[in-house]
Amino acid sequence: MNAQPFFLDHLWLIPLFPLATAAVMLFCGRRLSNNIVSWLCSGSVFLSFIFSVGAFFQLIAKPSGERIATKVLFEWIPAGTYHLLDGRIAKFIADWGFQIDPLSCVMILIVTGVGFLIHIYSTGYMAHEGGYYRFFGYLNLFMFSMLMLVLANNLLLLFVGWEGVGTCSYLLIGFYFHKKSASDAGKKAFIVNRVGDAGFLLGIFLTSALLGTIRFVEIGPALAAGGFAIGDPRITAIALLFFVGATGKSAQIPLYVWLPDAMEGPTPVSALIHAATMVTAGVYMVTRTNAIYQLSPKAMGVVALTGAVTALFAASMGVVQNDIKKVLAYSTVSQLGYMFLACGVGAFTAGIFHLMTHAFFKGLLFLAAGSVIHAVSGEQDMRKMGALSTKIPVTYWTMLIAALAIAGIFPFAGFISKDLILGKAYEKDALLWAIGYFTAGMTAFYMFRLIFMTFHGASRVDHEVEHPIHESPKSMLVPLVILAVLSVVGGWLSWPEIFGGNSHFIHFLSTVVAVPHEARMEPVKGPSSAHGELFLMMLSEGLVILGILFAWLLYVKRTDLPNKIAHSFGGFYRLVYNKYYVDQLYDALFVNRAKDLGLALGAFDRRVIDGVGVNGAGWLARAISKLSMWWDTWIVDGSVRLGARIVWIFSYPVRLIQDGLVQSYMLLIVIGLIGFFGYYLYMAHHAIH
Amino acid sequence: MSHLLPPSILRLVLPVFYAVVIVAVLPLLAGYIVLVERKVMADMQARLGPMRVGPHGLLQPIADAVKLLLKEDIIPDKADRLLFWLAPLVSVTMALLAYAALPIGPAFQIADLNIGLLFILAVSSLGIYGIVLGGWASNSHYSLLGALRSAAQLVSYETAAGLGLISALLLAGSLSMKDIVIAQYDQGIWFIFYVPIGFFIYMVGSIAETNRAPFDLPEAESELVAGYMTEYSGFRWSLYFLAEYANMIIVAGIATTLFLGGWLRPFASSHTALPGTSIELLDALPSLLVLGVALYCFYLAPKQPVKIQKMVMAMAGGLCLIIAGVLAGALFASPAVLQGIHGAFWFLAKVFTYIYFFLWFRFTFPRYRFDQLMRLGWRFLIPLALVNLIATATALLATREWGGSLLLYTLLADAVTLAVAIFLAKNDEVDSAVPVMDGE
Amino acid sequence: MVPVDHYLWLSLALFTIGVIGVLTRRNVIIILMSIELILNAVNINLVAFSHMFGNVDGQVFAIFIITDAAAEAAVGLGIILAFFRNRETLLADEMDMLKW
Amino acid sequence: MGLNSILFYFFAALAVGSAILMVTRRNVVHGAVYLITTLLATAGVFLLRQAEFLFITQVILYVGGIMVLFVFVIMLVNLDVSLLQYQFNRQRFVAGVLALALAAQLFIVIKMGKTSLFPQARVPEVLPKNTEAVADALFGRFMLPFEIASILLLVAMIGAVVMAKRRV
Repeated sequence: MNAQPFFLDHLWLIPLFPLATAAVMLFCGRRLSNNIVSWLCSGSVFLSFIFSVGAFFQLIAKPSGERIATKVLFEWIPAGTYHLLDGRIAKFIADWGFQIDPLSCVMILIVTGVGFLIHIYSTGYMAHEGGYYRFFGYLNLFMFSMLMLVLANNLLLLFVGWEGVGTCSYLLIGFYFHKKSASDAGKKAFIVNRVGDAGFLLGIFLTSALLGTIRFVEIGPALAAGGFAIGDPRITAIALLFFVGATGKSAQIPLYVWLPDAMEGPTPVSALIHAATMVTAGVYMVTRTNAIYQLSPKAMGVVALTGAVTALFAASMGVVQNDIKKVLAYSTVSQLGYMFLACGVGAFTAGIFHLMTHAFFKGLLFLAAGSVIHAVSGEQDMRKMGALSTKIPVTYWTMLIAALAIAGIFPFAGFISKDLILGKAYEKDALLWAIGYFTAGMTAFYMFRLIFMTFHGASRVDHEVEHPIHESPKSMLVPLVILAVLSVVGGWLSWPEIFGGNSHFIHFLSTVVAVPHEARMEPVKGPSSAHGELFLMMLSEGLVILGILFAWLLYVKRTDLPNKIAHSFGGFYRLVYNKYYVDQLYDALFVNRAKDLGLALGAFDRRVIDGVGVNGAGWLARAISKLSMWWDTWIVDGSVRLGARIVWIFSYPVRLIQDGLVQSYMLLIVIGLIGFFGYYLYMAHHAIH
Repeated sequence: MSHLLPPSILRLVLPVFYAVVIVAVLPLLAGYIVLVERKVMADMQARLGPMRVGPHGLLQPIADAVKLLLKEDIIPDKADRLLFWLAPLVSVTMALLAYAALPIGPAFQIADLNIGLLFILAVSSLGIYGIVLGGWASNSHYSLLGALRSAAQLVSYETAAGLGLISALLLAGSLSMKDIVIAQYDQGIWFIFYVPIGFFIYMVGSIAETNRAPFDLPEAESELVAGYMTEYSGFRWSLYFLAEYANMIIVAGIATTLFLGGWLRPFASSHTALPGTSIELLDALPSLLVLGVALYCFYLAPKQPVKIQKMVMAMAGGLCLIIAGVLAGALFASPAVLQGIHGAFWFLAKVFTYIYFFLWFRFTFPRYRFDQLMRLGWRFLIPLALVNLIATATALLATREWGGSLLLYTLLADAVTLAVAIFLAKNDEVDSAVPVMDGE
Repeated sequence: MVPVDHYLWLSLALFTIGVIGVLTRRNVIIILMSIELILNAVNINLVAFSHMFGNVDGQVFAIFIITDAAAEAAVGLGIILAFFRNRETLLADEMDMLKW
Repeated sequence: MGLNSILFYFFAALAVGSAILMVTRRNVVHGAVYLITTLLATAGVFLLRQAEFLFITQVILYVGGIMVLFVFVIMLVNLDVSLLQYQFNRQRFVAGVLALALAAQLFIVIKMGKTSLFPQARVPEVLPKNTEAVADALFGRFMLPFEIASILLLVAMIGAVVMAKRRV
């Protein structure tokens, strides 16, 4: 361990850079000029990026067997020994340690890389916003937490990062805190995440109580040593608890409700936190602990089902949204669903791969959407857009590429990752595949609905914002272009075998996925033949293109159709349009109940505690003090005043002399002098005679 | 003269003679300084100035004096007669008294006190009473305000000016004016080159002490009609006037003695006779200068419009010719005489140069506001003077301890002082409670 | 050659006058000036004796006394100014708040 | 009776006379003027005793500084009503008597001392150059008192500023 190459040995620097600048920003950022702020923050993130790249190369320089490096800074919580559930004695140690392996490596590359691009973008996007330094301070704080999360070498430290990103997401959603909806959204995100985090924390406790360790590297061996059978209920419990946390952080059913509201935050934040990085933390975490999941098929099933349903569900809601960012938000949810589907069917690497590509094109989508909003001066409603393709060409083309990518058109990144997942899903279970397949079609439909409503057709832009429409500054366009390129070629990292590729990426990651002993492996369906795979691809391509054409028909050719359809399916449309009334349901079920509880407690506090306890005591104290007051006034003070009076009487003659007149004092002095001289003269007289 | 009378008598007679000369010449001098002032002002304002009385107004001062003496002498009732009468006398007496210790030449000095400088300072500081009492006695608000301002201003700037002088005193190592000049002769350099900043401070201070523009607030005609002189007229007024100009000459004299080498001519300590003769070029210079003036007068004489003016101009020329003759004659007399006469010439030349600067400032700078004045005095000049003093003392000590050229050390000291000056000028904030009470 | 005691007479006279002034005048400023007078009387003594003993210590003390006089005058007059601003009077026997 | 004596008695008479006037004048400004006269006369006396430096100090500091301050303040606070008030306070008679008594005692003291207390010490005809001598004494043996006096002045200055400020 101690003979690590430079970058691997200095892992801890990667999160340190953003932390440092964040501290600078939050402590004395107010006095810095926007220029300095931009340079500092972007610079620090860029440094982290350089270090990450360095770490990456030094990592793949190693033979694929031991591609893992750990750097422990210090022992963080040495909590001593305790009894495990099965009575064994274990020593609880949570050290402040960093661990890098292909998984973390991919994550930090995504985080720092995309993060850097988004920083650049933000310098342009936030240029005219107040609280510039505050924004970047939070952003860098987020970078720090996210890097801690992905670099942590134990669950507890990961949890620190987990909470950190939660906090930053809260701060950044509520960035325009003077807007009520924004602060509410922030609070909502925070609270909903609390639910998930509670689950996650319980999971951690259970893990340490069951396995006696929380270090990732030791979890696998501990499982093996513990000799847990597949489907062991305790393992399932841990896995499910973890997954509760994951649903909270990465917005899965039932805890997805906060993500759409989170769009109140500035667009770069939506891009970085709520599309590219933070919301994928759940996926990362599940993958990170896949050793546990693989021991519990039930949990895997739950994960897969939740993912698939979420994907479909969210996609259906995305179809009817009119707010450009809301559409993207729901699409994010649905894509995250894909990732969990992948994890659920055991294709963790495919999940991570989709995570990466998704980071590219969804980040791009958000940034492009931000650029559009920027262009039409803050308008977010797609019904007030249209025919922008010629006015802001760069944004248009980049966004089009992103849309193609997410829809999964052939050589784009989205196609490859998504079809990887669908293929695995098909191997596992046809139903899951069907859901994912259908969702892919809907994805294509609503993405191109977005594209067409925004860029094509007749212009529905308001008049006052009509003519100032302009392309965004360079600082915003450059990241767009870079991300566009990435979302084209990003997928080629793991070019499928059937096209003569050899999926490097998958192999690179595969060392992370613990391979259960063959004995325990449950038999999977035979590997689908190349033809089968190709056939699946054709099928999905066909559906995707169909979706695109449908969108074209509805929103370019016959723009009157959508309303007709909406009317004909009135009830269902309203149901979907109101997001299945999930928010109202939650309000009725939890929020209002919580309020009632609070009111009841408040009443109790007022009536019982204040009324009887405090006021009673107060009354008692008053009574006693009255008594002592009387004593003080008449007895104690009385005696004092008596003494004072006596002194006053006796001091009267002295006061006669002290009349406050300077000159009478001087007269007294003179009298004294005369006395002295008289005395001395008398003595001298005697001395002489 | 020395061989006419026995020295014992001479010791008594000569000072009286000098005193008489000074008292006799001073009013004339003052009058002509006024003429020069008006001429310079006119020139700077592209005018001609007095031209009527005498050629180029040469006789203007006499006319003014006559006018002043013939004007009615008014004493406002409700005025405090005793003090009203006393004040101008105090003013002018103190002004004249100061001349007692001023060495106009190596011999031309009434009394060479060994505390001469202090004496002059003391006496000229007594001059305040003339102004203050006069302002109070005339029982008028303008006068009182002028007097108060004057008192505050003088007390404040005496401190700065005195500190400025001390830097030169350190170099001379004596309080006697004569010894100071001789010290400059021995060291072969005027002290202004050692302590330029001290000179600057003293110059500003002296302008303020003589109530000249830009520090002429006590008699700021735009604010207080004529300050403490408002109620005065005729002869008493002219006494004040005389005192003011006498004071100008005094401060100029002090500056000349301490900083500009007194009666010494430039390069006094380097003697190189002209080839063939025993005359030095620089000694010949004065007579040539005056001769030039004389010739110019003769050249102008015929151009005058009126006959009388022709005559007067010619007489002026003749006067200059005589002076030139005397100066030239001194070249061949005994060195003592030469020193005496030329010393007087150089001394007066320097004094008038200094006074010319006064005039120049007056016509160049706008008047200060009172709080600005006080701030300049207390927050800039006095600290600067203190720093300058310490720096100079350090330089002297350094030369005494480690040897080396004093000039070098003093240059260093001046650099330091300059830095401090810049610092002071920079952080001199606007609010200023006028610190009158600590006049000590 | 004036004998020393004449200086003492002089200083005694000035001292007495000063004391009378201090004790009897109502105007605070006059009182202060009388004090200055007393200090002066002392100075005369010092100078006389210093000359008598032929060393300058007495004069040095006199200088110190003058310094004290300066300080006293500055502070005293400052107090008088402040008092005058508040009470509009200069009479010593109206300044009698400092009692009991 | 040489020139010195004449000058001395002249100065003494001037000093005493103007001192009496100073104490008795109704008008404060006149009082100040008479005090100045007294001080100048005293300075003359100093000069007669070869104390030139003290003489000049007296003139510059006392007359040129302190008294200017007095006059200044008098003009600031001058009240015409003060001319109409009683100039002497209630205790004036007893005070005068006591002061004279004190004077009488001192008189006796000097009379007694004249013979016994201080012998007519030898007066060195050639005194050291006064200024240098004073300087040596001041910066030599009396260094510490000198510094203390300077601190006293500083304190007095600050105190005066604080006192005279419009709002403290």
